Formats: sequence, C-alpha cells, structure tokens
Amino acid sequence: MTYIKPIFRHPLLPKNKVGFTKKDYEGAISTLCAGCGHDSISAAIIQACFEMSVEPHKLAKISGIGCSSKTPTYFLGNSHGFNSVHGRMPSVTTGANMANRDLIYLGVSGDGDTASIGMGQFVHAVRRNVNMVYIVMNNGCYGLTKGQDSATADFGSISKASKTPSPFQGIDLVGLAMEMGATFVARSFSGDKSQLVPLIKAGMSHPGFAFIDCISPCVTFNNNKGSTKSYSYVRAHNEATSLLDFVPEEKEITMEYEEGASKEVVLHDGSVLLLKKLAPEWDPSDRLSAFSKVQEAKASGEILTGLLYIDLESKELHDLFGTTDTPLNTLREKELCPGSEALEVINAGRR
Amino acid sequence: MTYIKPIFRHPLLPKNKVGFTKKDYEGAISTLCAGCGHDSISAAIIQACFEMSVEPHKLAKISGIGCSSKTPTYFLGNSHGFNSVHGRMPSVTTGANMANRDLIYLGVSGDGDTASIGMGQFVHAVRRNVNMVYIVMNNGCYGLTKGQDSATADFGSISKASKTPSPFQGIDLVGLAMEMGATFVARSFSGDKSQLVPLIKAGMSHPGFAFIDCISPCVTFNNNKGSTKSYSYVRAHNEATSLLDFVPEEKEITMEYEEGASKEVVLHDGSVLLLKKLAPEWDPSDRLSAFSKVQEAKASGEILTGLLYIDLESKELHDLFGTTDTPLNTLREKELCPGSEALEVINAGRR
Amino acid sequence: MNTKTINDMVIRFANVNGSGSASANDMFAKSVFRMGIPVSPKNIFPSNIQGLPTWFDVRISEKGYLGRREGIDVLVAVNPATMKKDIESVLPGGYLIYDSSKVLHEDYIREGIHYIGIPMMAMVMEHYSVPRLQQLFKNMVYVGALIALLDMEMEVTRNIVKETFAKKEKLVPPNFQALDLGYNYAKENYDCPINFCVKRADKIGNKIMMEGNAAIGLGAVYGGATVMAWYPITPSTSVAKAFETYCKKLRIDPQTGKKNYAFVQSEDELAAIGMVIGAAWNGARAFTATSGPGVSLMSEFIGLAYFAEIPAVIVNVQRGGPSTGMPTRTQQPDILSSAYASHGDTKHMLLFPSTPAECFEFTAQAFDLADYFQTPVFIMSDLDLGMNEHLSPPLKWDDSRKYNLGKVMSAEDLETKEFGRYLDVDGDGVCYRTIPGTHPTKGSFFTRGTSRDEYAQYSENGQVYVNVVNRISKKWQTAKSHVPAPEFYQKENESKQGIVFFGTTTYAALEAMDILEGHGRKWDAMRVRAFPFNQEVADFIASHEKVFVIEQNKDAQFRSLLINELEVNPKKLEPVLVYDGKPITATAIIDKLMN
Amino acid sequence: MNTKTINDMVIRFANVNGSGSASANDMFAKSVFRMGIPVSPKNIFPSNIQGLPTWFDVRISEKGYLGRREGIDVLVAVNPATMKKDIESVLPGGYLIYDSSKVLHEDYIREGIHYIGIPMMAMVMEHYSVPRLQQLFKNMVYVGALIALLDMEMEVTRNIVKETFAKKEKLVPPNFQALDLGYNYAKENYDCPINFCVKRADKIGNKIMMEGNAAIGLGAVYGGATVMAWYPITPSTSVAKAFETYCKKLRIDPQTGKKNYAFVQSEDELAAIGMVIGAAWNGARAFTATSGPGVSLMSEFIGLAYFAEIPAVIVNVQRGGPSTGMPTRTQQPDILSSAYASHGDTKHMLLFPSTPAECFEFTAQAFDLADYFQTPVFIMSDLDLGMNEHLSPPLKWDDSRKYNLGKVMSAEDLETKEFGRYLDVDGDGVCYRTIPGTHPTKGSFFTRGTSRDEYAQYSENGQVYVNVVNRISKKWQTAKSHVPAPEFYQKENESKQGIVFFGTTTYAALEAMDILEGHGRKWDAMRVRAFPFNQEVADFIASHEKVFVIEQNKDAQFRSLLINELEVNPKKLEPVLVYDGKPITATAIIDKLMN
Ligand SMILES: Cc1ncc(C[n+]2csc(CCOP(=O)(O)OP(=O)(O)O)c2C)c(N)n1
Ligand SMILES: Cc1ncc(C[n+]2csc(CCOP(=O)(O)OP(=O)(O)O)c2C)c(N)n1
Ligand code: SF4
Ligand code: SF4
Ligand SMILES: [Mg+2]
Ligand SMILES: [Mg+2]
Repeated sequence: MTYIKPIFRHPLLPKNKVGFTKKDYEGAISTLCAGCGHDSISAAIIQACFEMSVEPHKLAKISGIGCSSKTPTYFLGNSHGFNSVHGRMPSVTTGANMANRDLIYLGVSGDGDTASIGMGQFVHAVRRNVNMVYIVMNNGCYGLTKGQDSATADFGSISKASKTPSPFQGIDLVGLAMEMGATFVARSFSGDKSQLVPLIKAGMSHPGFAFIDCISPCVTFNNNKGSTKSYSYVRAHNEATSLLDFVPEEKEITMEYEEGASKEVVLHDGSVLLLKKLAPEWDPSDRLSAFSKVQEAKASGEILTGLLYIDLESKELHDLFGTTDTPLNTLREKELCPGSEALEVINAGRR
Repeated sequence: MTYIKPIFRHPLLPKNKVGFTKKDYEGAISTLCAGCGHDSISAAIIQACFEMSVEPHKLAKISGIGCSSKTPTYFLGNSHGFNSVHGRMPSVTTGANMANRDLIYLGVSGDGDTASIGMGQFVHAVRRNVNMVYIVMNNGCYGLTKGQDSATADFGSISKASKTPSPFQGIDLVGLAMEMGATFVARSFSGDKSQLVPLIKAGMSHPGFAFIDCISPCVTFNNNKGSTKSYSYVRAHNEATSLLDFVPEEKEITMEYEEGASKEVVLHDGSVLLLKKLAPEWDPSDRLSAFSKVQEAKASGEILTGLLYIDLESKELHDLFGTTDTPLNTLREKELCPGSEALEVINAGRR
Repeated sequence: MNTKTINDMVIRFANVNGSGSASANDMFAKSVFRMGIPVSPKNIFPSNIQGLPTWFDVRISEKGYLGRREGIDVLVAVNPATMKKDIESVLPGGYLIYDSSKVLHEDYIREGIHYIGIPMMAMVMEHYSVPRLQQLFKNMVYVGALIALLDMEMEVTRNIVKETFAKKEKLVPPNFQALDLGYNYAKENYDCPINFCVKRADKIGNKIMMEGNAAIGLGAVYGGATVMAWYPITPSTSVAKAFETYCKKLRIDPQTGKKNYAFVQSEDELAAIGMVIGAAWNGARAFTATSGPGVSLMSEFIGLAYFAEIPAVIVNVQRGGPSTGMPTRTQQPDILSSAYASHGDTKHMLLFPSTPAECFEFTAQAFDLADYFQTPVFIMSDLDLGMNEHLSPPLKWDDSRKYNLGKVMSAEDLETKEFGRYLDVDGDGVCYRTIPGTHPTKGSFFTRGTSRDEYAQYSENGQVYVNVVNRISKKWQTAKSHVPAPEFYQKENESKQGIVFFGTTTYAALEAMDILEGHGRKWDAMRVRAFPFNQEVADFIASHEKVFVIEQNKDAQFRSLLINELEVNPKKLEPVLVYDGKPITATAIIDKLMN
Repeated sequence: MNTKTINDMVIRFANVNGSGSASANDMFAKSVFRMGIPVSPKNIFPSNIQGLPTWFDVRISEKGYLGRREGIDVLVAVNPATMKKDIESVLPGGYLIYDSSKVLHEDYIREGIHYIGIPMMAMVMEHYSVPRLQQLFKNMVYVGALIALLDMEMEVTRNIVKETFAKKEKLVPPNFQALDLGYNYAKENYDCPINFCVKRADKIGNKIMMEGNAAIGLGAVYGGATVMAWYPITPSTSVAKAFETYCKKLRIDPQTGKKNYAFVQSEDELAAIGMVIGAAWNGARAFTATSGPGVSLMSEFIGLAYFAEIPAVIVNVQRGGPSTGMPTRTQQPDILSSAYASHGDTKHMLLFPSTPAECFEFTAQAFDLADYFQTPVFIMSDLDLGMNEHLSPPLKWDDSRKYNLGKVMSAEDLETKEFGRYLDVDGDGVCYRTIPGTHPTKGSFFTRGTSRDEYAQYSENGQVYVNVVNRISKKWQTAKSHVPAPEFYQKENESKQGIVFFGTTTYAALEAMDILEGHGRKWDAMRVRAFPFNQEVADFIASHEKVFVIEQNKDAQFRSLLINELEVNPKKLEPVLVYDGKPITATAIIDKLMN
C-alpha cells in the first residue's frame, strides 16, 4: 500500500492528464506465485487506469476471496478496496454503486468465486446492468485452496488436486453473460496486454455491466488441457518429486497476436490453449451473430477473444431505477428527512 | 395425503400396468387459489405417472418453497415428498439421487425458487446432469409472498405488488439451461395437457437432467404482459375494489393447439401470451439449431414450446462418477467397512 | 347476568382468506378506535393465499389491556370449515353471529351461548348482482350488524368507509347499503345492544393505530436510509413495502422527479445483506428487512460487517421457528441467533421496540448506532408487532435532530490529521473511517474480513489479531451507554421480585402486573430495550432476589443472554415462556408468577 | 551449562512456503518419532501458496508433553525475510542453524546463543545442476546436519527417505547424498552433539502419527458414509481429500471396479449441506466437512435438518474467526455458533475429539448418533488437530460392530405396525422413519421444515407445534446418555478446584496439570467429549468449588454453553482463554490457574 512506500516521486516519470504517474496506480507487492497470470492482469489494470487518467480515489476496487480476489491489494494503492467474502463481490459492488453512482467500480473475481459459489450473484448483477467492470481472472481452478477443479475447468482436464479428469463440461462465462443479457461481453488472455488494456478501458467507459472473462493460467495447480499429449516434460518431472508443497518459480507468460488471427499459447505445464482473436471488422453490437459466433467457436474448441458484444443503448441500474444524479451518500437531512410536519400528517392519517 | 382418504377403491377404475388406478396418483386436496396454473401441472404429473405406470414408492418428489413448491403435497400421495428450503431443491435432490440411483426424482420449483435464490443450485444441477425431472412452475412472480416480480417477469410487466413496470429483462430459463449444457430442455404451458403430459413422461425416461419450464399463470397476482392495451375490464374492476386481500375464484385455463402452430392465450387478467409450438419435424437433437431457434423466438416475442433439445448420448451423474449400480443406501457393513485388518495396515503405515 | 359489559371484550371474526374480509374487519376495529376506546386487532392467517381459515381477534379494553386474551365474547363465524372449533372458543354467555341464510346445523348448537343469525348471503344476493361484489359486501353486512348489536356509532364507520374509498367514490353507496342491511336486520330482529357494548370513551388521546412494519419503513425514511435491499419473506415484507411507499411520497426530488433512494429487491438474502454492506461501506445509510431464515442465510456476511467494522441495519421481524417453522405465527425465537450471528467470536447490537412509535424511533436511531459503532444493528420486531395494528403514541421527530454519521474523516481532516483506519484514537474502541472518493491521495484503505493491523494491513500476527478483537470488545463496552435504556414501571424498586420483558411481551406483562397489583401483589418491572445490556439492566437484576424473564420462545433465549452477558446466577432467573405461536397472554404470565 | 538436554526441546524450521521444505521437515519429525520419542510438529503457514514465511515447530518431549511450548531451542533459519524476528525467539543457550553460503549479516548476531553455519546453498549448487533440485535438496541438507548435531540415527531417516520415494527410486540416492552433505559438514565443523540431543527411547508403544483430518476421512469410510458433499475451505479440505483417497483404496467394488461411494465437490457450502440432507433423507450416511464460514452459510439448512429430523454429519475444522479472520490459524471459536446454529430454538450435538484416534472413532460414531437421533451432529475439530500430525493411539475397529441405523421401518414392519412419522412410540422422543422406496403403498410421508402433526401433516395449530418441539426436547434429553462421556484424569475427585477442557486444549492442559502436580498443586480435571452434556459433566462441576474452563476463543463460549445448559452459577466458572491463533501452551494455563 502506498502509505508505506516512500512519498518521493521521480520527477521524470511521465504524468497523465490528472497529474499522476504510472507508479501512482501501483499497489502493494504481490504475494502471488511467481508467474501467476493474475499479476499480469493487475499490470493491465494499472496501465489502463493510468492511460484513462482515472483519479485513483474515484475508483473503488472490490473482490471476493481467492488468489484472484487478493489482487486489488496489488494495484491502485490510492483507491479504496474491499476484499469481501467468497462469491459475493457482485452484491457488495451493487450496494456500493447504489450509494455513489459517481465512482468507477472495478470488481475482481475468480472462476471459483464467480462460477461456483457466486453464480447467483453474478447472474443477477448482469441482469441489473450494474455499472461496473467485472473481471474474472479465470484459471479453471481454485488456486488459493490448492488447485481443485472449478466449474470452468475443461471437460477432461486433470487438476493436481484430484488427479482425475473432470467429468463435467466447463461453464463458459461469456456465453452465460450473453444469455443473461449482459450489455458488454469480452474475453481476453492475461498475457495479452495489447488486447486486455483497451478492453478494460472500454469496460470502464461502458455505462453498465462490462464483463471481461480473462484467462489467467495458474502456474502452480492448473493444467488447462487434459489430453495426455499436452503433458510436457516439466509436468512429468514435477510429479516425480511428488512434493505438493514445492512451487517452482515461473515466468509470466506474455504474448501478442493480430486481430483476426489464432494463436497457440503454451502454458507452464506444457499444455496448449488455442486463442482466436475476433477480426477487426467484427461488429460487436449485433446480438444474434455474437450468439452464434460464441456457440460455434465453443463447438470447435477455440477460445474466442476480444469484445464480443456491446449494447450501445445500455442503460445502467440507476437509470433503470430513476435515481437522482447526486450520489446518494452525499444527501443529508435536508434531502432525506421529511421533517415533523410531514410526520404530523402521517400521524393524523393513522387516527 | 392418501392415508386419510378412505382405502376403498372403485373396482371399475382402470388400472395401469403396475396395478394402480389414476386415483392412486393423487395427493391431498390443493390449497392453492382456485384456477391456479400450478394445479393444472399437478394434474399433468398425475396423468403422466399413471400412464407411465410409475410405482409410486419408486418416485421421490422434492421441492423448495413457494405456492409451486407446495404442489408435491397435492399429487402422488403414496410417494415420499420433501418440501425443503427456498431455492435449494436442486442440492437436496442431487443428494437424494446420490443415495439411491434407482428412484425417479421429480423436482418441483417456482421461478422465484429457481431463477432468484436458487440460481446457483439450478445451474450446477444442470451442469452435473443429475438424473431428474426439474419442473419450474413459472408464473413470473412470487405467488406465496404476494406477488412481487420474480426474475422471469417480463420487461415492463406490472405486478400487483409493485405497481410499476419491471425495469429488467426476464431471465429465460430455457436459454439458460441450453447454455449450461442441459441434456433435455423443454417448455410448455400449464393448461396444455396434451403437450405437457408427454413432456413429463419423456423427461422421466431421460437419463439425466430433464428440464421443463412450464408457464403457469398466477390468477391472483401476476400480469404477464405489461402493455396497457392488454389490461382487460376484469383487471380494471379488481383495482377499483382495491382490496388486496380479496381473491376472486377463477377457472383453470386449458387449451390445445397443433404442433407447429401459434396460439394466443388470454389470461385471467385479460393479458395475452403468444405461444408457439415447435413443428413436428423439429429435430431436438441438433444443439446449434436449438440455440438459434430459441434466440430468434425470444427476439420476436414468441414463447416457443415443446421439446427444444435432447442429448441422446446423455450420461447422468452416476455414470460420470462411475458409481456402483446398487443403490448406495442399501450397502451395509460388508461393502462399506474395510474392517480391522485393513485398519492395521493403515496404522502400520503411520508408524 | 344482564348487566352489560362495556368496552371490555374480545370479538373474533372467523373468515376464509382471500375473501375480502380483512378490510371489513379492519374498518370495524378502526371504528372502535375512533370511538375513543383502546383496541387491539390481531390477524391470525395461514401460509397461503386463498381459501384457508383466518381469524381476526379484536380486543376492546377501556383499561388499555392490549395483549391477547383467551376466550371469545362475540364470534362472527362465517367460515363453515372451522365453525365447530370456533364455537368452542366462545365463553359462556358469549355470542355467536352466523349467516342464517341456511339453517344452522345442529352440530353447531351449544348451550350457554347466544345465537344471532343474520341472513348475510341471502341479503347480498338480493341486493347485489355481481357475484364477487356479493362476496365482498357480505363482510360489510356483518360489520353493520355488529354496529347495531354493540350499540356503536354508525356515523363513525361510515366516515371510515368514505375515507377508504375516497378515490373510488362510486363504491361508497353500496358499502353504506351493506352496512345498513346488517344494521337494520339486527335492530329489527334482536334486542340491541346485546350484553356487550361499545360506548364512546376518551382513552385514546393523541394516539395512533399503526403496524410496526409500517413504522419501521417510515423510521428508515426519517433516519436517512437511502439504500434498501431486501428479499420477500413473511412477516417482514411489509417493511420494504412501507419504505418504498413512503419514499415514493416523501423522497422524490422536487426539481427532477428523480428518486433520492434506491430500493432493490435482491435475488436472495445473501445478496440483500451484501448490498447493504457495500452501500454502507460507501457511506450511505442502508438496511434490509427479513425474518429468521433470512438472518440464517445472512450470517456469514453479518460476521464480515462485524469484523471489518461496517455499519448495517437489519430488521428481523421474527416468526415461529426453527426452519420454516410457523411462518405466519409470532414468536421471539431469534434472540441468540441474532445476538451471536456468524461464526467466531461475534456479538451484535439488538434493539427491542414494543410499539410502532418505538419501531419508528429505534429504526432511525439504529442508523446512528450502526454508523457510530460501525457494526450491524438488529431491530428485533416480530410478526405480532409488525403485521398487526397497534395503538401507539404518535410518531415524533425533532426537526433540529442531526444524523450522527459517526467518525468519518473528511478531505480536510485528512490533510491535518493522521489516519489509520483501525487506530483507537479516542480510546473508546471506535476508530475513524473514510468514505471512498474523499481525497485523491490520502485516506484510502483496504477493507477485509481478515485480521489486519491498525493501518488496515493484512496480518497473521497473533498479537495484532488480539489487539483488534480486544479493541472491538472495548467498542462493545462503549456501546452499553449509547443504546436505549430500559424502561421501568416503578419510581423505585419496591419488591424483592422483578419481572423482565421486552418487545411485544410488554402488553401482556403490563396487564399481568396491573391485575396482580389489584390483588395486592407487586412485582418490579423492567422492559429491556437494547443489547448490549446497559448498567441499569444489571442493577435491576442485582437488586432483586428473583427475576422472572418473560419471553416467547422455548429455550428461554433472552434469559440465556442475560445470564451470559451479565454473569447472573441462573437460579435467580425464572423463565416464563410461551411459544405456541400465539401472542402471550396476561393469564399465562400470572399463572407462572403465582406458580 | 554443558550438561546435555536430552529429548526435550523445540526445534523451529523457518522457511518460505512452496519451497519444498515441508516434506523435509516432516521427515525430520518422523525420524524422532521412529526413535521412540514423543514428538509434536506444528506447521504455521500463511494464507497463500508461494513465497511467504512458514514455520514448522517440532516439539520433542520424552515426558510426552505435546502441546505447544514457547521458546525455541534450535532454530533452522532459512528464510531471510523473517530471520531477524526468528532469532529473537531462540532461548538463551539455544542454537541458530543458518545457511553460511554467504556471511551472516551482523544484524543477526545476538549474544547468548550458538551459531552454526552450514553452507547449504553452496553445497547444493556444487552437487546438483538443476535449479529446482538445488532448492529442494537444500532442505535435506539441513536435515542431515541436524541428524549429526542432535546425534540422531541416520539410518532411521534414510529409511524414511526410502519409503517416501518407494515409487520413484531414482530420487533416493540424491536425497541420501543431500543428507550426507549436511551430516558430514556438521560433523567435520562442529562438536557433535550440541547441547541438545535426541536419544532413542521407548515412549511410543504402538502409537501412530496422523493428522486429525485424515483420521476423520477414514472414520467416515469405516462409519459407512457413502455420500460426501463438500466445498474447499482451509483447514477442512484435507478431510475431503482423505475420504476420497481412502475410498479409492478401500471402497471400489472388486467385481465391477465401480465406486461404493459418491464424492461431490459442490458449488458452495449451501449445496454441500443440501446434498447431505437429501442423501440422508434417502437413507444414505452422508457428511460434509467445512470450517466457520461454511457453517454460517449452512445455518438455514442445519435448522431444516434439525426440525425436519434428518441425520447429517458436519465436520467443523475450526480456524480463527470471525469472518475470514485468520484462516490459517487455530482457534475453537465456533462453539456457540455450532451448538445453536440456525434461527429459532435449535440445539445441535457436538463431539469434541482430541486425538486422531478420537477423530476416527467419533466420526464413525457420529453417523450412528445422527441416524439414531435423526439430527445434525457436528464433529468439532480445529486446524491444529486437523492439519498437524499428532501422536495418537492406533485406530481401532471391532469387526463385530454394526452400524446403528436407528429407527427405520422396513417393508415388513410397515405391514405389521402403525406408522406415524412423528409418533413418539417409545417415549424417548425418537420416532420411526421410513426410507423412500420401501413399500408400494405404506409408509410414505411428507418431510418439511414447518410444523406438522405426528402423521407428518402440515399444521398451524399451536398445540400441535408445542407437542413437536417438546418431543424434540425430549429427544435431546435422551441423547445425553448416548454421547461420549467425559474423560477424567483422577480416580476420584481430590480437590476443590477443577479444570475443564476439550479438543486440542487437552495437550497443554495435561502438561499444566502434570507440572503443577510436580509442584504439589492438584487440580481435578475433566475433558468434555460431547454436547449435550451428560450427567457426569454436571456432577463434576457441582462437586467443585471453582472450575477453570480452558478454551481457545475470546468470548469463553464453551463456558457459556456450560452455564446455559447446566444452569451453573457463572461465578463458579473461571475462564482460561487464549485466542491469538496459536495453540494454547501449558505456561498460559499455569499463569492463569496460579493467578
Ligand atoms: C464461504 C467460503 N468457502 C470457502 C472458502 C475457501 N476458498 C477461498 S478461495 C476459494 C476458491 C478460489 O477460487 P477462485 O475464485 O477461482 O480464485 P483463484 O484462487 O483460483 O484465483 C475457496 C473455495 C472461503 N474463503 N469462503
Ligand atoms: C430463505 C427464504 N427467503 C424467503 C422466503 C419467503 N418466500 C416463500 S415463497 C417465496 C417466493 C416463491 O416464489 P416462486 O418460487 O416463484 O413460487 P410461486 O409462489 O410463485 O409458485 C419466498 C420469497 C423463504 N421461505 N425462505
Ligand atoms: S496458486 Fe495459482 S492462482 Fe494462486 S497465486 Fe499461485 S499461480 Fe496464481
Ligand atoms: S397466489 Fe398465484 S401462484 Fe399462488 S396459489 Fe394463488 S394463483 Fe397460484
Ligand atoms: Mg480460479
Ligand atoms: Mg412464481
């Protein structure tokens, strides 16, 4: 957190429109495993907020519980943060947003936090079109509790914890968000900053629920593919040592590729993901074609990335409710308390 | 419940293959409002079980809380029933099913019970492909708590409780189930016995999660359409009397129409639903076209009914897990307890 | 036998729900109230919407005894399904009013009570053509008959009808007609008044009639709540409804027509409390209303609010437990589960209103307490208080009253003072907080449900943890002198025996005390109004040899709380328990006090 | 100063998590155990996966004192991040073993302790080429050095290495090599043994070393559990893992290769308990394992099981609360929230194991109790017991033992006897149930969380409700003589003062008693093993003037439970509380007992 860092700012660091340097958007030092995808997403968030010239105190970062949900400590040290309870970030953020419509709300969650225990709250935050960016750091497993399969784990994938192939189809959060009527739906990969940073920025600008499903490899526990062929030597070797308490230091996976292209990403365990970026001419405002595109890609085993859908007419929850423009948390007796005279009328009506 | 009914059976009532008359599938007298759609669904369940020659004790009926969830008391008085807690029927049924794979599980829920508080459990029961029939008696409102909007209430619909148009899009449970990979997805209308009974029978035969979203008008609280034009005289008159505690007796709505046809149904409040039955040549095993069909119908304001999708290769949870064929609840010491010798080996390994 | 009983009776209306009777019955009770006599109507309804038995008991008591009383003086029996049992409830010398359109079956004939037949159905069928109106006006017919039989003032009831249908004037004449039908029939066929009658008195003063839930909803409006998140559950739903209704009237921005509040029907109780916590963390006053099952579902979140120190106001309108229990019956069974909600070492503030006026006041106050102490505060009402109309002092508001938002640092404060979120600067255990958005570079902190140091940094250090929880305990000590003090019913203690009660138990307890005092037996009495217990509560118990604790649950939960928190010898505290789901009666209390 | 301390010391390993040290440390502890000396290793780990400090404290005590003890005799300090603080924990005369590959910074030099440098990193870099193996074998190097320094038996450790890598034999030689590197370096450069040494003894008998969680998982296998539903949460996760692992070994149908169990990782704790309830309702033995936050989430469902009378076994491996609290630290803070979980008047059975053997036995027994009493039963373990290896009597199973499935009516029973689901036929409050699928026309009933009559029919009648809850109370009374009785540590009471404890508090309590007895002070002691409290518990308290209740939470929750349930005068019960997240020590107890 910034208050324990030296106040000194290097005079040469470039400043953004609101006078902050990129350093001002950093947080405490991460305690995640070296190479964890979540740290790359944190970096992208820092970059996006810096580029967007967000005033740090005008943003609130809220999360559930998990490795992913810890990340808000590691970025935006000058913003208020709230590490709530497991799976309940959506409701806490909805409440916070009701209290003050003027802040940017950045909700961070994990796939366990969202697709398992948090499923109900996720769906209903989508439905309410709460004005927030909702990032799922999706690693297909429960990192913090040591690698059990999450509900987004691929069919057939083998986790370190269970050692047996998952018998269930993984939940596709992007398809779900689309089906539930989300007004902004995107997917990206933790290591692909060139795609992720603009998506986060777009999400922050979107008046409503902006969902970003971000694939984020867990270097310690997860194996994104279950087919034996993708098991690399590294993985086999890890097994040989048989020490579950041993976590080798890994490097962050980063990559770039063109819009419209496909790209195979080799993960730490040697397994491979096939990412496909939406073409530049993709029209994200066409709901029905977004639907079919997502279904088709799923059927063919590709992971489609990019901004899949956006509703340009999106009305966020305050607009749906007709709340006043002034943040509710700034209203005081004058606006809120009807006073004794009104009360006398009510009393009279009760006689 | 049957045990308080006279044991006498009319000798002339026709019997099914297992020797029961239709009366044997009835339950206690309903305490729902006269004309409630839920009662029609109960009748369809009775009919389906009779026709299928289900042995009543080989079926377990489980529900949550709500008017809909009360119905298991009103059918199959010779079956064990479990009225659990609000929104949690899926987990209770999953557990029951794990204990004994040989019974038929009939889960009954409401739209509040499923789409609000029960959303998470619903989605995960779908994902696990628990072998059960899951019927949502969908009235777009919370009947038992006096008519608040549920999450399936249509955008713009006006409930008696709130008197303001719903600002949210209604959740389409059929689309959701499809997206979550359900292996049997159907929709019907409470009053359409000719469609509903076969669907329930098909669901009971399906090895896996069979989902039936059954539209079921609440005669007391709900108005399925919000547009003012659909408000009938009856409704206007009700309002005039202004007595929320007054529930006029209504008649059950029944109807029939051809496969492939559309039909307008006029509800008790004078509002109109546009139902459309899938054509007889519809191929319910084609996943991708089922997807587009559902999305298209939704976009055009039609309510598609029939068996939308079935996975003919469906593997239910026990098969996914590789559970033994014998019901687990019948296993005893012999199969379950490894005995003192095995324990001595374990002790030895701990020295 | 023929002296009339005046202004002291219980009238029971035995109806079927969904038949429109509730409105008619309400008008009857209101008529009594308007005649200046204390009245207490109680609705006993099933967990269903239409077609099942309901009862509406109206106690009329010039002495102001407003608790429930067993034994019916006048029964209006219009539900054939329960008639047999209903008749059993009539006291000897009492009256049965029934629909004589058909001959009364001999099963229903009982000795020692009077039968008054009114051909209700026959008359309405004659006078109204639409079936649904026939049903509705039947109810008004028996009200009309009662007016005659009890010698009440027709004009009073007519005025109520006029007010009720102010916006649908065409409904006034047929209602009048129905009243007259009943009235005239009774007058013409029976000696009026019967042995019970209602005579104008002057025992109401400026009191009002209100449901506790409505008063709570209004209290939240006055208390400055801007965010309500809730999930429907009987018997709390009408709190939400009241809040919304009053907001629609009182909280619309006059310039823009926009709402100065947010009202969110959430997907379940977990989401409701989550929204409350999020909103309160972000500086708004927020609350939820629920009942036992909802509190159970909220308990993980309640622990978060407790430990992360976030205000939250939770209205618990209690009903019969455990589990779904008796959802439409009253109890006070969530004392322990609310006081100690959530895992780990937790304790929560509870407020126990007894009247609508207190519902209003305590709700407003709950927001001050929650903000000041940065912790969940429960308002412990119950079905009886919440869903029945109660005679109450009028609601009061002092226009100079300011919201106490507690220790919140502003941008200016942050420029001049040191900020550490969990620093106990004032030594009272209550720390300063900041609201997100306050200052561009100062005062941000990270909120979490884990152990953390005084500067809100995560810590697994044992001593740091101990400091946090001990400081929170200090806060609890501080709170003892901030919560509403108990109410006493004697200037000074006069007896070695005391009684303790709270919430709706008050009505029967006061009646019992009064009756016993009439018999020369005197108990000192204390009505507890809040937990943590203030010093006065401890003192009262210390200064009596034996204390009876009267409550409406099986396990004597309030007594346990007293024992636990005040280190009282259990031997000293005698439980008086009623838990059948009906409001406790003075008789039950007297029985127990006198052994 | 130079007399050696034999078999009585605490060795601390200060590591970084994810570095593979845990396995090496375990081998060290196991070596001590194999040499016949009681040993108690405790892992202190962060709520994270890699890169943060962990400590592994190994207490070696020939006297069999197995509680935690403050003060470190030998510190193996390989985490630079905590070195400074770690060194402070070393007792005067103690030893610091450090990696001397680099020169020790002068900040780390302290008077009064011995420094032993081993060039761990330098040696492994010289002998192994792969970096990850270097890191791993570094841990074995310090184990080797310790063997020399403490004069232990290398052969014992070598055997453990061999067993550990039985299936990966090629890893044995390099591990041996690492051990030798450390061993030889120490031998060559230091006087071995140092002032502390470990000498073969014969104090173990047939005891085993096991984690409580593994024993619970195995107990569930032996107890006949066929359905486990769970959601991961520290420190309970390894219960599920153990159950699954043992099932895979012991519960595969030999003919078909299919599973005689179902193991469901649910989507959350609400679903987990829902599945348990559904399975148990359907006649299977089912359980879940969780920790405080999970129990909070389960509380609505727990009330359903209680009131609808459905068996359920819930393992609560407690951790530091409230809220997320200290998720990787130990406490006993969920006594009240488990005993009274859920709204309404509820009470739940709790079992308090202290050793792995009891974890095993009580778990198996919990299924009998749950089935017999048709109610939730909690196994109250904690992080200390669950996740650390404990010296324990061996697990025992009598092959003639039968599962007590309780009062379940078969098809034949139904033909011959009357069935009413909630009829108290035997007068003990426990009724007969039927399992779905039993009989085509008889014995079906409707289960619900609402009030119902003896034939399971829904009822809103007050008296019917009272009958139900009173009968459930009777069941509770019956249970008092069925649950495990307390353990006493004296033949007859000898003192006016007593101490009461339970669970993991036992280790330190026994040590304290022993030490005090050595000083001529005698306390009578009782270890409670179950709630409801049996008569012996009440008697023990009644027969002492003052009773100290030792527990690991802030609010003295166990003491509250004793007061509440046994109507004890609080003055008599003196709390002894430690709640900083570390296991309680004998010293802390002695301090409090002696004032
Ligand atoms: C109520 C509750 N149940 C369980 C846990 C334990 N828990 C902590 S994190 C976690 C899963 C996290 O998975 P995910 O959200 O995918 O985050 P990741 O660590 O993979 O980033 C669980 C089950 C908890 N903290 N609270
Ligand atoms: C935990 C909990 N919260 C709230 C309730 C109150 N409640 C009972 S039924 C119901 C809604 C039922 O709606 P739905 O499932 O649509 O059933 P319907 O009555 O419309 O058939 C609610 C909110 C409850 N019983 N339990
Ligand atoms: S366990 Fe996995 S998700 Fe957690 S910090 Fe390590 S790499 Fe990241
Ligand atoms: S309230 Fe609606 S859903 Fe409930 S019984 Fe009546 S008609 Fe049916
Ligand atoms: Mg994850
Ligand atoms: Mg509904």
